[in-house]
Amino acid sequence: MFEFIGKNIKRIDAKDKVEGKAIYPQDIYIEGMLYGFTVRSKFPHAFIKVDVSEAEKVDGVVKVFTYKDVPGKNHHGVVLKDHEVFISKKVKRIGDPIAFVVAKSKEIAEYAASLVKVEYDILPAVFDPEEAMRENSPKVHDKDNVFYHFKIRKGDVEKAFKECDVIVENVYKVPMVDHAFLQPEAGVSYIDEDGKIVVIASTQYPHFDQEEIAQALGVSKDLVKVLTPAVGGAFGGREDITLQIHLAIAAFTLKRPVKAVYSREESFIAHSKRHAMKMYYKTGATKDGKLLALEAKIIGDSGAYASWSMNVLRKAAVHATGPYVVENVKIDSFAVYTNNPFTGAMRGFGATQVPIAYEQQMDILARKLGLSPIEIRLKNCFKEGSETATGQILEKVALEKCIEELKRF
Amino acid sequence: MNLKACYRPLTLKEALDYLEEYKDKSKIIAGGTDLIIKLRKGNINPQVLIDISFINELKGVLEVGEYMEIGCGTTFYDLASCILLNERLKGLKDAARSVGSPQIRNRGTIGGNICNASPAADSVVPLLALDSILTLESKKGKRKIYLKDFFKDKGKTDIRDDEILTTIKFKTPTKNQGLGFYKLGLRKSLAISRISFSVFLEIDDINRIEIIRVASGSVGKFPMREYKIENYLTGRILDEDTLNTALEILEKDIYERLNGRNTARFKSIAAKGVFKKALLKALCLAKGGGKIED
Amino acid sequence: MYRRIKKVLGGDILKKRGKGIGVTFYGTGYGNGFPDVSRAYARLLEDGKVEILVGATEVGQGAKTVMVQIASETLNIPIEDVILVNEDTSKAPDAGTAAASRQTYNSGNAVKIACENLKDNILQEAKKILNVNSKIGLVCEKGSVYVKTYPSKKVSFKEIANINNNLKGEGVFIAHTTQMDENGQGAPYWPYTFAACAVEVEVDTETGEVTILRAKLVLDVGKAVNPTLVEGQIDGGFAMGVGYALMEDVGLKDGKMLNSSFEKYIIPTSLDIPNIEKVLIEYPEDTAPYGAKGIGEPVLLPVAPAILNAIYDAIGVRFYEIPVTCEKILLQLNKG
Amino acid sequence: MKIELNVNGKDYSIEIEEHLRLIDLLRDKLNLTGTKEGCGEGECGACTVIMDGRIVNSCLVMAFQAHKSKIITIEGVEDEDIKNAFIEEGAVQCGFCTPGMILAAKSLLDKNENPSEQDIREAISGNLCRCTGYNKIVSAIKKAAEIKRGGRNV
Repeated sequence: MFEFIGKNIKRIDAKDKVEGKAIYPQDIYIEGMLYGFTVRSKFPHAFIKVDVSEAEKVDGVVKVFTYKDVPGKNHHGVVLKDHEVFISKKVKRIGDPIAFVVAKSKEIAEYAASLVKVEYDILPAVFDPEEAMRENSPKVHDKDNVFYHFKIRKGDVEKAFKECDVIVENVYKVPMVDHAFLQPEAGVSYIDEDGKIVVIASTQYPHFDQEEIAQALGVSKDLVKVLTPAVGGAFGGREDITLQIHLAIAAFTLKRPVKAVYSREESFIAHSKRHAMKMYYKTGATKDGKLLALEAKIIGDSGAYASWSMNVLRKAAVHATGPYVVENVKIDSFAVYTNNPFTGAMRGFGATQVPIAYEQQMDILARKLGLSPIEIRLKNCFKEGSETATGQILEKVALEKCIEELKRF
Repeated sequence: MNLKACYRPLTLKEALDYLEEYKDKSKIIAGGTDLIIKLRKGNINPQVLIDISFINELKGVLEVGEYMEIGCGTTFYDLASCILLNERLKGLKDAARSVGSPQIRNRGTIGGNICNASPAADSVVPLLALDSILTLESKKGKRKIYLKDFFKDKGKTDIRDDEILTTIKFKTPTKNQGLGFYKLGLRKSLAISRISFSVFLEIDDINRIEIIRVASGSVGKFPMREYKIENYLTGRILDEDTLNTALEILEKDIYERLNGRNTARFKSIAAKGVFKKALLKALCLAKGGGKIED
Repeated sequence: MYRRIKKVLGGDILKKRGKGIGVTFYGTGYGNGFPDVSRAYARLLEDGKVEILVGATEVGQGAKTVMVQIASETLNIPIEDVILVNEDTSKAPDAGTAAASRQTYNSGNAVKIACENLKDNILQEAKKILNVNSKIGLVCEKGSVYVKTYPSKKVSFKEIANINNNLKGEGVFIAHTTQMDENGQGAPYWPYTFAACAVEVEVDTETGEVTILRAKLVLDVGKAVNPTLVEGQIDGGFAMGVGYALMEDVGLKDGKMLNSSFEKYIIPTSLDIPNIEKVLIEYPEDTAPYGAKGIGEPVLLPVAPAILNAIYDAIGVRFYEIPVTCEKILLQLNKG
Repeated sequence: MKIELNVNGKDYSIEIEEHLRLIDLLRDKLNLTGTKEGCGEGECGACTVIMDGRIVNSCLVMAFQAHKSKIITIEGVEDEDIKNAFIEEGAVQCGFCTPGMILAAKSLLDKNENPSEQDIREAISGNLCRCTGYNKIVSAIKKAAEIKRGGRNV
């Protein structure tokens, strides 16, 4: 028996939260701090030229940062370093950060941002991943837009489909959606008494941010300290860097505290999205309802940057059969660059999209076979010792129990 | 934002003085639930705000003879909970209750909803079905205008820049009459109307429609009366065939109105369902002695 | 007559009800052999309390509370005696990201190991202080160590800390997964968490409106560290699933998001969500801290498909594209 | 311009800029940062405060409009029953919507000591929450009402 495990211990952060005392980054005010506002791309694909001179003349503007002002590496990214801190030559999506205006007040910063001149030399853009897969499509990163292809091959699907009594084939589509956490991104950066660059931000992974900030500043990791006060929801949307590096560069360069708070709209534009996917599914079963073969092609729209796309499309493929034993499986998943908003982690991470397909396939099959939705699932579901599509042997599987529970609904 | 001054007049006279002085340089603010968003987005850029939310004479509901008169500064919350408005006016209360959220209903006013002239203005639709009359006042005097004639285009009304909408009035429904409202939103609260209908109905003992006024929201540039269906139904006995013909008329009319827009087909179909629900409510109120038996 | 008109006008007969289920699984962690490492330190403080340093972010999911419960359990000390430090990269060690439903499992394991190591060091010190010949007969309870067969022979954590102020424990946990081969064969994730969901919906065939009438969600949790927190995840995941199935889409047009505000990007409100019957199936996972698996993402996965299957059951229309808005429903019902 | 108002029982006479909203006044000038800004357009309710007895979105009230008003923010909520119920029922996750939720709950319970579940859901229907799915917030408010009634059913 446990003393503390399994007990409804009151959340230890709840008291501060119900009293309004929990501190989120936007709640931090430091005497003499400056405010930053981000200038973002208005076009999805274009070469740019930036002129900040008018903005810098505005009374109260301290400095306008562009790629030229990045002390270290002008890049970041959770897997591939394909994001630029500030765009140097080419914007690849609407919302790409171009400049960061730092001023004495947020109103001045926002006003001056409107005076940053960006000249766009518009390029042909691509928004549909399947179009982006074609050879002659516009290239988002000057290379093949398909940057990840993951395969699962198990058994012999061609042969198995011939043995199926029922085959169901459909195409499913899911859109990009947003985490819509309630707290828009906000952060404060300053240099502390030990000379460390402190970044206070709502993030899911402070140690990774620390590394990325240090790289962009060109300093050792130990010189950067990331503090994570209360975080107002994340759901994967705070995996990628948004304002952390901008703030750190500004504070590091100006030696003054700098704060930035995104509006809801900027929050939508700045962070990743859940992958839109197109899922081609073909599922076959015998007349007694046993799944024999499954073939799926899953195309994920990565948008302008890779973020976690490889991992997301891999997870989608691994979960593409659903929690069912299928001996013959052929799955291909692709991550494709487009000039759409970039997609990354969001609750479920690829395993959220595929059930829209595989669970509807199960119901369609059940109906054709005259089985109830519960029956067909119990017949095929993973059990102790089952083998997954990747050949993994499962132990400790409580799935049957879960499904049985649904009989009492 | 380019605001130079904000005023809080306590009387209508005072407010009209400010308005006379600043005219198009100023904007009237009451609840502010729409105006502040426009201000911050830069859609409007007044130098002066005249806040009429402190003027008591513009708030509340009055019974004046056979009319009900609503002050433009009456909030949706006050409207929804007003005991002077009888059950036959449930459609108006339902509309007020369907606006935004409790927070919005506590601030937003009926006058603001009308003057914004948004196609999706929830409370305007039942007021149209009630054939309401607006009173507009300026330093020069008062004038009256039917609500149905008030809207000129999306976001545009007949109000002059020295005028304030002061009251909205309509005849109190009586025996055999009822007002229904239904709104189709994308969720059950904080919903912007995809489409809404209100029906004012007077029906006699043999189900002959004596009077019917139908108004719609979100199927045109502004909330409007649906005359075609009104004309068809007036004087007819409400039975299955009549209803089906009426629905066909409505569907066709709305489809033509929205032709070219990608929502045309959806809205013309949805309009039938939403109209029927509003009609059913109006019918229940008219027939059920002012009560809806849910 | 009146009644017949009412019937013509519809009402409840035009509302169709249907039930649907969704069953899903989810593999925890980065996976595919990627070094998925969580680190934690435990330290005995001067006042006898224990400091846990772990860089697991509290994003609202309850990581702080869960880490403290695991530490309390392992050291058998009250919740108040655990001081958690997770907000500062210069103090707390890297515990990986607060994602992939990995904190309870991965960092929970790291905290548990750190506390076990600290406990071992505390017992070692207590052995000396109490002058006994082995740690074996010693019991850790409520911030003290005593001899099981002779309980009055006892020393508190505070007294131990005053004698040795350098008692620590480190915990490192690396999730075991393999990299898959060119045929996608291997053991890419561990553990897997299962979930099953049933919903009943009502579809208004005249307006296309969908109402979720009731729902049930069954979750394989391994062991619930804190059932209230698990239930909170279920409720939240359910709501997100409702949004995914029925409402949400950023609305892309030529790379531009049309729905980049809360006015246009619609998420469920309190009136869109029913109460949910929740069933937690406890079947402890051997490699997990006290058997507890990650559940933050698994709770979401079966919800949207269950709703889609319920809509089909209600109106006989299959939707291959989400979100299933009133518009899509009406157009499908009026096809041809 | 100058306005006078009472916030959490304290009188203020304060010089403000015309363009200031009530939320800016509370957060930037009075340091009452418990009031959160989630969207700036009245769609999320995170900025909810009680103004003269009714909940409003403080992002949709101009500061000058709050002249002579009585404002209660989360810092001024003395009602421990509601706060405790939120903690005990698990109604708090990320916490960003929590202050607004508590003010909506307080406003409801101030008027209705025995609200139905529907009343409660209506009362918080202007407050978005992305974490909790609302159910535990609803049960917390139900529980707070019970405690206030001393377990009585009215």
